[in-house]
Amino acid sequence: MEQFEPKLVAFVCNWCTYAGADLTGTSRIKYATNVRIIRFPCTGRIDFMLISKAFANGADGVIVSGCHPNDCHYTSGNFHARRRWMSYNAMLTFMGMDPERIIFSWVSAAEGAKWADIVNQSVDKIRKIGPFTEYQKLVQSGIEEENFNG
Amino acid sequence: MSRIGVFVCHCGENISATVDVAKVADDASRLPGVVHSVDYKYMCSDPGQTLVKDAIKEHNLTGVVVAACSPRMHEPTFRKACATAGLNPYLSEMANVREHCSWVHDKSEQTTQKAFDVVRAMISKVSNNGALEPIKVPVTKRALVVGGGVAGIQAALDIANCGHQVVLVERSPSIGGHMAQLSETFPTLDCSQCILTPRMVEVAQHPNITLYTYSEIESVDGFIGNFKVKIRKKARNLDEELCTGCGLCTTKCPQKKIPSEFEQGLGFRPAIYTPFPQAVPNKPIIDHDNCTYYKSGKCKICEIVCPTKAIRFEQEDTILDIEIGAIVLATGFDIKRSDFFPEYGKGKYKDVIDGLQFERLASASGPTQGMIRRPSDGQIPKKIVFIACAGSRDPAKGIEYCSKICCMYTAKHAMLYKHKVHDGEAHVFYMDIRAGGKMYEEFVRRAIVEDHVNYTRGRVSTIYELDGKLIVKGADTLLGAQAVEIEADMVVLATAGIANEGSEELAQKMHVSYDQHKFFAEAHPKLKPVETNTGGIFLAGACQTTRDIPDSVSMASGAAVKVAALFSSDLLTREPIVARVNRIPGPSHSTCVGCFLCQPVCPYQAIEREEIKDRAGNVIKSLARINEGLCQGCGTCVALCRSKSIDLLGYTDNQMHSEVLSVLEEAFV
Amino acid sequence: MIPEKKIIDRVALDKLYESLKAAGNKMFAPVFRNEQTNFEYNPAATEISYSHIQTTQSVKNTVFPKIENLFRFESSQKSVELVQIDFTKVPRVIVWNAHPCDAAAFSALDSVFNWDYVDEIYNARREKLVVIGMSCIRADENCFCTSVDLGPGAVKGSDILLTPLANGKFIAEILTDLGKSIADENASLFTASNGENKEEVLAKVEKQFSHEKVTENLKNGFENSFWHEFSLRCIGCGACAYVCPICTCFDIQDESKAGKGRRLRCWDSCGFGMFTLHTSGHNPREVQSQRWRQRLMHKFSYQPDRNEFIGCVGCGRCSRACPVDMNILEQLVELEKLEIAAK
Amino acid sequence: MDNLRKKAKELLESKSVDLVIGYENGTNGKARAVFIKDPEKTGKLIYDERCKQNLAVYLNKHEVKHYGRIAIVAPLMVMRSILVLISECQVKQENITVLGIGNDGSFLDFQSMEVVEKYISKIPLGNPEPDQVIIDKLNAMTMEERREFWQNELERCFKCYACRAACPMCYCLRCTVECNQPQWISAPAHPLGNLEWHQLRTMHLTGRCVSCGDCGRACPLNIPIHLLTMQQAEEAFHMFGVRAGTSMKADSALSTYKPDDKENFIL
Amino acid sequence: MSPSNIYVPYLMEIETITEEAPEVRTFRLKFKNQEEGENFKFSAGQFAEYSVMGGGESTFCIASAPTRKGYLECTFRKTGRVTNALSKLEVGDTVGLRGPYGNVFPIEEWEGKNLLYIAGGIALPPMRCVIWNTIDKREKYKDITIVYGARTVNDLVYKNELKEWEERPDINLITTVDPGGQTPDWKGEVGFVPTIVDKVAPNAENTIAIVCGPPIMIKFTFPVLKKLGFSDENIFTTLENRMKCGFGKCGRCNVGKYYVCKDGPVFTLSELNKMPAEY
Repeated sequence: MEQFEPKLVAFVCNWCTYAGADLTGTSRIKYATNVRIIRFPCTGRIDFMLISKAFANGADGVIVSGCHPNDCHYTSGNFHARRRWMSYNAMLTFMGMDPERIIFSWVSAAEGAKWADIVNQSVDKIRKIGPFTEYQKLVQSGIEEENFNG
Repeated sequence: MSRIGVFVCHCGENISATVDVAKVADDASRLPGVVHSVDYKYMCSDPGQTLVKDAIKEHNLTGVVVAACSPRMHEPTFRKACATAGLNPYLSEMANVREHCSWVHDKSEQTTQKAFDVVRAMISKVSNNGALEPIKVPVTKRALVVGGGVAGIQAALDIANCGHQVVLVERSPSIGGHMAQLSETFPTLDCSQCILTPRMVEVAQHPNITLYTYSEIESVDGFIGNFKVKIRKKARNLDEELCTGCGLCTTKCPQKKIPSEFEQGLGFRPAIYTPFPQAVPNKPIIDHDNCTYYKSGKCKICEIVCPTKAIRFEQEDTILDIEIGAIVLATGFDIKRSDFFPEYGKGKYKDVIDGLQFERLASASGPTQGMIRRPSDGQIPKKIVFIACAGSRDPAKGIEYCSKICCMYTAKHAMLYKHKVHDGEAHVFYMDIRAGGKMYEEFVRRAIVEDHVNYTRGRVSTIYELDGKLIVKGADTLLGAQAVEIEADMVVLATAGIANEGSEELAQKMHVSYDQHKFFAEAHPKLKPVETNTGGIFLAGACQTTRDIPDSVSMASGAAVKVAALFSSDLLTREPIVARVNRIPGPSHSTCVGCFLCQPVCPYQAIEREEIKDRAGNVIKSLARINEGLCQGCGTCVALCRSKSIDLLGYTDNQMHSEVLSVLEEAFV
Repeated sequence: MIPEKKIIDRVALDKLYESLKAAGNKMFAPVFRNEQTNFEYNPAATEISYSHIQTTQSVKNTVFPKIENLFRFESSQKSVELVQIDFTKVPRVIVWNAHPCDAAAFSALDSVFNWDYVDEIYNARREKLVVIGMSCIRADENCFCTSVDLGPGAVKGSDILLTPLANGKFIAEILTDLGKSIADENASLFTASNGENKEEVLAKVEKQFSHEKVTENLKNGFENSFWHEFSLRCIGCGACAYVCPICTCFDIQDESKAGKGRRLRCWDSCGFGMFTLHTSGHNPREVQSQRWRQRLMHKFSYQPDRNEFIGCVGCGRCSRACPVDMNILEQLVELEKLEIAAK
Repeated sequence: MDNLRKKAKELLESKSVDLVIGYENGTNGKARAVFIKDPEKTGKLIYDERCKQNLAVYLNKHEVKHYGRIAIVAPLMVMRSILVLISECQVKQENITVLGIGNDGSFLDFQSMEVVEKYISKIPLGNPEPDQVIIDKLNAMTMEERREFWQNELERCFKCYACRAACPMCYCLRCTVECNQPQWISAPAHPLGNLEWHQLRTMHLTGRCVSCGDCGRACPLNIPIHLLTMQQAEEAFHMFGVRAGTSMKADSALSTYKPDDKENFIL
Repeated sequence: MSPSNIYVPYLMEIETITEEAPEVRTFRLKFKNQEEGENFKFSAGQFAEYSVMGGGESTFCIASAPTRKGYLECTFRKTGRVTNALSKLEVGDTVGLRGPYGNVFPIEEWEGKNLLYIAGGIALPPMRCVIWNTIDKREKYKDITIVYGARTVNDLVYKNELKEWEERPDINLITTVDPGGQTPDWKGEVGFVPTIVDKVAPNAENTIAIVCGPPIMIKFTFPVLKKLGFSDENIFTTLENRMKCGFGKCGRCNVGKYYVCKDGPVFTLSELNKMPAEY
């Protein structure tokens, strides 16, 4: 059987992780191709609904990454984001959605190697967990079954 | 559909080696809304940019996606190109297919697929972009320079000489910094104080410079052009207007045996003191910890002797609120002290000293009037061992970086010693000599050749005291790691330069980033060495990394020019990446319900209350409004707003949402 | 056709159910689950509830699903393809054990979906619908079918109406050709009637108001202070509309991904503040009292006026579902009492 | 109850308030909200264990707000809701008189909102026990079981938004579900749309839910959605030490932070 | 092919796009299926449901006249989700169209009468259809007067047609902009529409007035017309309630017992007077 290749979306802040991922590039450190990076000005801008939209649209995992505490370009965006993620994690857990599919990390502009590690680890992890079929099933189900007009 | 042009860059072979750029461009041409899609060797080159400009005109493009390097590199380039061709620059986006794709993946279908996905996402984003106009804000033409060392002095003078107001804030009682402590300077061996003090006086007398010594930054709010700074002016316990600087109080003070900070603990000062005779301002302060009056409630001799009755024991700190347009950080550096090294006695051997202490010993105005005497017994040492790289370039125990100045000052120290103690022996242990600089290598050669300083390449493993001598055990690595043992009278450690105490705290107050060693971080290591990531805050001197005087001074002048450039216009143009509260027709006016939970999340206090009134002047609704001058565009309020009433221009909900959807449009692996 | 009366016992009834189900019909029968009774598709005969007074939700979703896929589309760069859905392929649905109010509601739905423009999708489903009704032998204080010209044993809308007798057997009134064909196909399960009278067992539901009077009062009561006073409590949710067997307000929504998608018709409610909001910010029904008025007016004034039917079957579901006790019966009784002069 | 009626009457007679919101006997043995302008009608007011609706929801209602100064019969959850609404600038402190009801059902005469704050500070504020028991049970399940549980529950939702309408904290003019640029939440009531809606509601109430349980009671389909927000209320307390509705200051869990918030889940 | 249903739109191709004013565009649409186009009949005053696949449906009037064959036109301002999606479309792209729905202006009954058209802002499009319809049968009507106002000169739509009407001797066109909205070279009137109508004081004798515009304009224009002697039966307007289906099912456009989508959108003032104020 062919190996499952997960789809990951990374929500990263412009000042730390995006720059860190740039550094990964300039350092020519290789990592898995399974991730697509989306640039935000700050982790504080990352709406939990975007994460949920990513899952609804077929992502198997989501990486969220920004500046280390105290290093936020905007001072406190990452602190607010951290609380949001804690709450989101708690909610997902309670609803029986595996919060393991969301990987939160701090990657600074200087941590090009760490970014590569985070991506590779995350891809490995999601590969093991498998496709997010529970969620993707929700997307498919509902109308046709109930209406008998598939 | 929108009319979008896609431009895929080969970046020579940087991208095309692993990404099938032709395929990306071809696939992109079939996406909805794309009317033009090409690939080209170097998009950022002149002909490359011309391709973009021509296409904008020819195809009447409503959006441009350049798939090339990181937007952090060339976003401004392509925005400018769009603007020249008549397209609003914010209708262009870059797809990062180099740093985030071609450089981090091997050549494969997946790599090409990833590049295409990223391009598709940006096409989707750009079709939701709106034309934005840069924001203009007024500039307060007053600069704040933090730190009164040579860098701060230079920056302050340069800015002041451009005709702008400068506020210079120094933490210690006098400006001058480390340079004021130095004896002579390399490679010219001219007297440090002789060249510095005139500049210090110039600062004090400059009509455009307001000097606050013995003062610290309390807080910084606002943004480029419009900072609001609170300065804590600590109580000197002195009416500075009345004090003439006669010094009578300092001579009469009964407390005389307090180790002097300026003398690096090698000399003494009274409880009411000026740090050194040439101090600027030449007004004493009272050291509460050591003053008899503050300790016991009695004494007040200084008050009694003061001819102008200037002493004020009850004086309290004052807080000054100052509006500032730009800030230069020149807070300097510190060095590791000899007590850092367990193998060298961890500070318990009095005659193992650090470089700054040696400077004071060698200084004509120092505690020994320039005679090199051992701190332990005042004897003139006959044999001194200088150890370079003490703590530097030592990832295991010290710091990994090279402190850069030590090779030079060690050579200088050895040379000064030889000049003063002609029969003395000077030994230098070094790892290798780094003497890059005008006349630097020659200087070191002179020490070795003319002044017969013994240079030994190798590490000193241990120092211990035996019969009044310091036994220095090391190895000569040029002689096959042969053990070397020297009985020295004194050891001088060229200890590592480190970030100044409190720099982390200051960086947080200033919202500037700092590196792992707590030195302030420049915006770009090559192209923006004096800027920080925070607009309007610049760096000068050793607060960014240890550097010597000429470097510090040139950096200070560089920062001063940046400030002057900022002050050259009355209005400042800012990126229009700001949050905005939506407005809709009445009777709702906005979907904002005015819960104001966004207010505490804003790091810039940019969220204000707006009141909508009816014709009779009654408030019908309160809602949030973003002050675009203060907003820096982090978007934290946007993600917090439950009713989605705030959006961030440039990163709108529509843009981000469509980007997320579009990046996941195809199974991408 | 002339209605026939037969008798069926409980065992035979279950057999009838199973045989209809086995024949490929989608059975829609009430089941008690999550502390309430609701219709479900194809439950086992043993799961079916016969003891409930009223299900929480109505059976309108058999013909007016909460989400209806109207058609699919696929768009690429320059072309759009519409993919139609073959509604002739929807299976036959048998609503089993529907109370007379629910059965009667279908005729009101018929009016809504067929006045003027004909809704083919509704009709495709309606044509495949069979209603096996069940007279009510119990009612509660929310039931008021008799006040809207129906009753616990009303035959309107049922193809076969069952009435449970004290002896455990059921009277089966075969009311339509469709009903007759089902009864004929399963003739062995029925026995002849012995003149049993259903009136004896039916629940007693007293007539509480005259709907004619209500309609008349409403005609002139548009600006009455009644609306403000009686709707202060209303919190503007859509519970009443969603459980109502006749409420048919809907929204049309697109759902698509990467150019492929579908256009959907989804339930909506006139009680929602956004329902009538114009893009200009103007809202003809700005406050809840206006929206509540719309709901009652629509049922008891506009529909009788336009289409000659009452938009209410007295099932009482809205009163039961309402989280804040907006009791429709109470309000209708009050409305009847209003003395409003004709303009 | 007499004290309550007396006080309500006094307030209306002295014109200190324009409207009293309380409970009255409704239809079919239910208790329901009543709005009294006439002092003579204060005799309608009741308070007993049937009075569960969170009356604070009416403080946001356009037509009710219109009356001006309002006295409101307020058991604990209503008091807490009022504090949240004051902290979120939805209700003016000076317009509200709290006719307090103690946990034992007795009438509490509060002189000011500050006294209400003080009263609340002395009361344990966890979730109602029966709900917490179910929450604990759910938490003891495996992830898989919990997912199954919620999937079954939420699938039924037909998006009547009674949960939203019943909640005093859901007062937005335009709810995110009604926002269609972009369409954040799938509008139709299919499993995905339902999940998205309930996730959204839960997140938006994190740190703001006062555990009154009215959303769950309002649900015509008996979906225990109140457990979602109640669990989050408990989580917010454990993670951030914040309980909603304890003060008039705007310090809800998600609009503040501490530099040392726990972050062991972050790489 | 399975049977069609009323919710399935005709597919239309955008033939031309005209920028009328800031954020206001006119699409000229032609049927992709020619046969459908030939069978499509409509009359002045009717509306249709326009849609973008994936972007949703929205209601606008048909802005072109039934006398102009071969195409349909619609004019819309970019305000909501659907109009945003529409405004991203380019020539050649596909739009869905359902309709025509609603009632019509009784232009045959108006024959032999004077016509007074009064429109404000983006409400000229709903009237354009009937204006052209009557102009194309010019000989059947007596005086035709058009009073059209917008906030600013820039906001006036159909600038080319305004020019054409202005140049025609058989049409009396009066354009106006709100005070402050004029440009230095503006030759029209300055003032709000009701004021200008009052000033122009058209003869009410044997005249039909057709009024269309924002609620506030309509509210102030009716009394002026009454003052001038127009009877309620001779004042026409079109309502723009929110609609989803367009054919009397979805429940949005109810004004009392009336369905704006079926009984309207064209109403006379006397009819409006009988309706509750819910529009």
